[in-house]
Amino acid sequence: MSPLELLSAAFLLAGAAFCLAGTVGVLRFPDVYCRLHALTKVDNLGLGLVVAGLALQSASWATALKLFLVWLFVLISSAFTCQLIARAALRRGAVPSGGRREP
Amino acid sequence: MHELRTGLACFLLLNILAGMVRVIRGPTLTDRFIVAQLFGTTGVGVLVLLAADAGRDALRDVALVFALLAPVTVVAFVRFAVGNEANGASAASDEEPRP
Amino acid sequence: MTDVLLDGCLALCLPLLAWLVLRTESLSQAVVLFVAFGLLSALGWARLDAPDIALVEAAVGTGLTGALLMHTLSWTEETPPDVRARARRRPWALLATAALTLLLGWAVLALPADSPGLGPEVEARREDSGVKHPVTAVLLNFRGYDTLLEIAVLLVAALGARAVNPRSERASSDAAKDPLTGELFRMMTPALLLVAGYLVWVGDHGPGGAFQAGAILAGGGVVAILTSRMGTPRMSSLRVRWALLTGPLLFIGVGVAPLLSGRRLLELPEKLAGTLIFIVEMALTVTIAMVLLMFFPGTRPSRAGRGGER
Amino acid sequence: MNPWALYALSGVALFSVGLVGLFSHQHVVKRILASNITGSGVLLVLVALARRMSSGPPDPVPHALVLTGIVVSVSSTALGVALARRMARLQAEATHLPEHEPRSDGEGP
Repeated sequence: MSPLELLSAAFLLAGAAFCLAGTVGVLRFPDVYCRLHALTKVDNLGLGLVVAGLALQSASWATALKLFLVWLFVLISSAFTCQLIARAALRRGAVPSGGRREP
Repeated sequence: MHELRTGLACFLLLNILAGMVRVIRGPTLTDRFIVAQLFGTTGVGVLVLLAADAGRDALRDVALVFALLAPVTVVAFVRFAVGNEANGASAASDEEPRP
Repeated sequence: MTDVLLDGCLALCLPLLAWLVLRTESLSQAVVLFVAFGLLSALGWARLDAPDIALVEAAVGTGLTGALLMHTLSWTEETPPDVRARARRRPWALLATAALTLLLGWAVLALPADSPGLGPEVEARREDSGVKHPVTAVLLNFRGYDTLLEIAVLLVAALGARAVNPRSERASSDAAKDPLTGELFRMMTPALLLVAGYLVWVGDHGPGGAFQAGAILAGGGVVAILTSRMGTPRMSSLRVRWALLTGPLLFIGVGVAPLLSGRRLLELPEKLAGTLIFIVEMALTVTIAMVLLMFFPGTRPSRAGRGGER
Repeated sequence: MNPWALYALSGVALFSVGLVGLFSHQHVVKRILASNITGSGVLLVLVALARRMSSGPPDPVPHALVLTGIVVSVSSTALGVALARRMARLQAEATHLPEHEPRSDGEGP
C-alpha cells in the first residue's frame, strides 16, 4: 500500500465516518432544525472527504476534476436546500425544541 | 482498494436503511423530507465510490445528475407541501386559508 | 466478498422498501419512501452495469417524480375520509400473489444462466449503425421503430394530462419575488443546460442520449415554473406546439426518406447514420423535455405578469 | 459469483409487492405508486437477465427497452396523477365541499 493509497483510504474512512455522524444526527436530534444541521454535515464534509479520497487514487486529472464538480454541485444545492427547508419549516410552524426533548 | 470502496459503499447503503427509521417515525413531512435529501447525498456518495471501479466511469455522470437535480424536489416541497404542522397534519391541505 | 454483500443488501432492500411504501397509510410517508425507492433502484441499475438506465432513473426520479408527487400531496387527503380502515388484506389475494411469485421466481431461475441474449448480434452490426455506443445504436437505429412509437405514446400522454387538467388562472403568489429560489434558479440553469448538452453528445459513444438530456432539461424547467420564472407551457402557443412536434416529425422524416431511394423504412444510410441520429436526438431532447413539462400542473401567469413570461 | 439471479428474484418480489399494494389500497395515488413499483419490478427482471453473462458487456437490447420503459412509466404515472386530480376536483364540486386545494396552494404560477 503506497503512502498515497494509505492517505486516500484515510480520507475515505473519515468521509464515511461523517456520513455516519450525519445519519445518526438526523435520527436522534430533537427537532427539525437540528436535523437539518446534521443533514448538511453529510453533504459537505462526508461527501467532500470521500471525493478527496477518490480523487487521490483517480487515474487522470479529468476524473479528479469531475469528482470535484460533483461535490461543488452538491455544496451549492445543499446550501440552498438547508435555507429553503428551514424557512419552510418555520412557516409551517415547526417549533424549535429549545433544549427539552420532544416526546 | 476495490474491497475498501465496495465495503464503504455497503456501509453507506446501510446508512440509507438506518434513515428509514426517521422516515417512518418522523412526525412531520419536513422531517421525512430531510431524510429524503440525506438519501440523495448518500446515494451520490455510493455512486461516486462505485464509479472508481474499472469500466464504470459513466456512474460519475449519474452522480452528477443526482447532485444537479436534488434542488428540484426541494423547491417543489417548499412551494406545494404547505400544511399546518402544529397539529401534526403533515400535508393534508387544511380548510382555513393560510396567511 | 464485499461485492456479494453490496448486491445482496441492495437486492433485499428494494422489495423491503417497496413494501414500506405500500404499507403506510400516510401519503406523505409513501411519497418520501417512493423517492428513496427511485434512488435505490438507480443504484441497482448501476450495479447491473446499466449506466444508461441509472442515468434516466436519476434524471426522471429526482427531477420529475419527486416534484410531481409533492404537488400531489397538496391536493389530496391523507387518506380518503370514508376509508379510514387499514388497507383491506384479502386472504385469498395474498395466497394467489404468493403462488404467482413462486411461479415467476421458478420461471426466471429456469432460464439458461449463460445465454448472451442479442449482445453478439448487436456487436456484429455495430459498425454500420453510425454510433459506437451499443444502447444508442439499438435505441435509434436497430429498433428505431420502437422509439418512434414510444415518442408518440409520450405525446398522447402529455395531451391527455393537459386536457384533463386545464391550467387555472390564479393570482401569482408571493413566490414570484422570492430571492432565494430565484438565485437558485439562476445558478442551476447554466449547469443544467451544459450537462444536458454533454449527455446528448456523449450518447454517441457512451451512456447518454435524448431521454436523459430531455429529463434533465425538464427538471430545470420545473424549477423555472415553480420559481415563477416561466409559465407552464401553454398549449395555445405556437412555439410549444412546434417544440412538441419537432422530435416526432424529424424522426418520421428521417425514417421515411430512405423509402424514396429504394431502401426500407427507417434504414438509415451507413455514411449519414451518425449525423442523422445526432440531429434526431437533439430534436427528441427538446420534445421529451417539453412533454415532461406538460405533465407539470401550474397556471398561466396572471394578466399582469404576462409581459415577460412566455 | 454473478448476482443476476439475486436481482431477478428481487424484481419478481417487487412485482408481487406492487401487485398486492395495487389491490389492497383505496387511495388512488397509492394505487398509482403501486403500479409504478410493479413496473419497475418487471424492468429489474429484464435488466438482470441482460447481465447473465458475467464476462464482457451486458446485452444492450433489454437496456434500450428498459430505458424507454422508464420514461413511459413516468408519463403514465403523471397522466394517472392528472386524472386522479380531476376526480378529486369533481368529487369536491359534487359534494359542495370547499375546493380541497388551500387558497395559497401551489396553483401559483
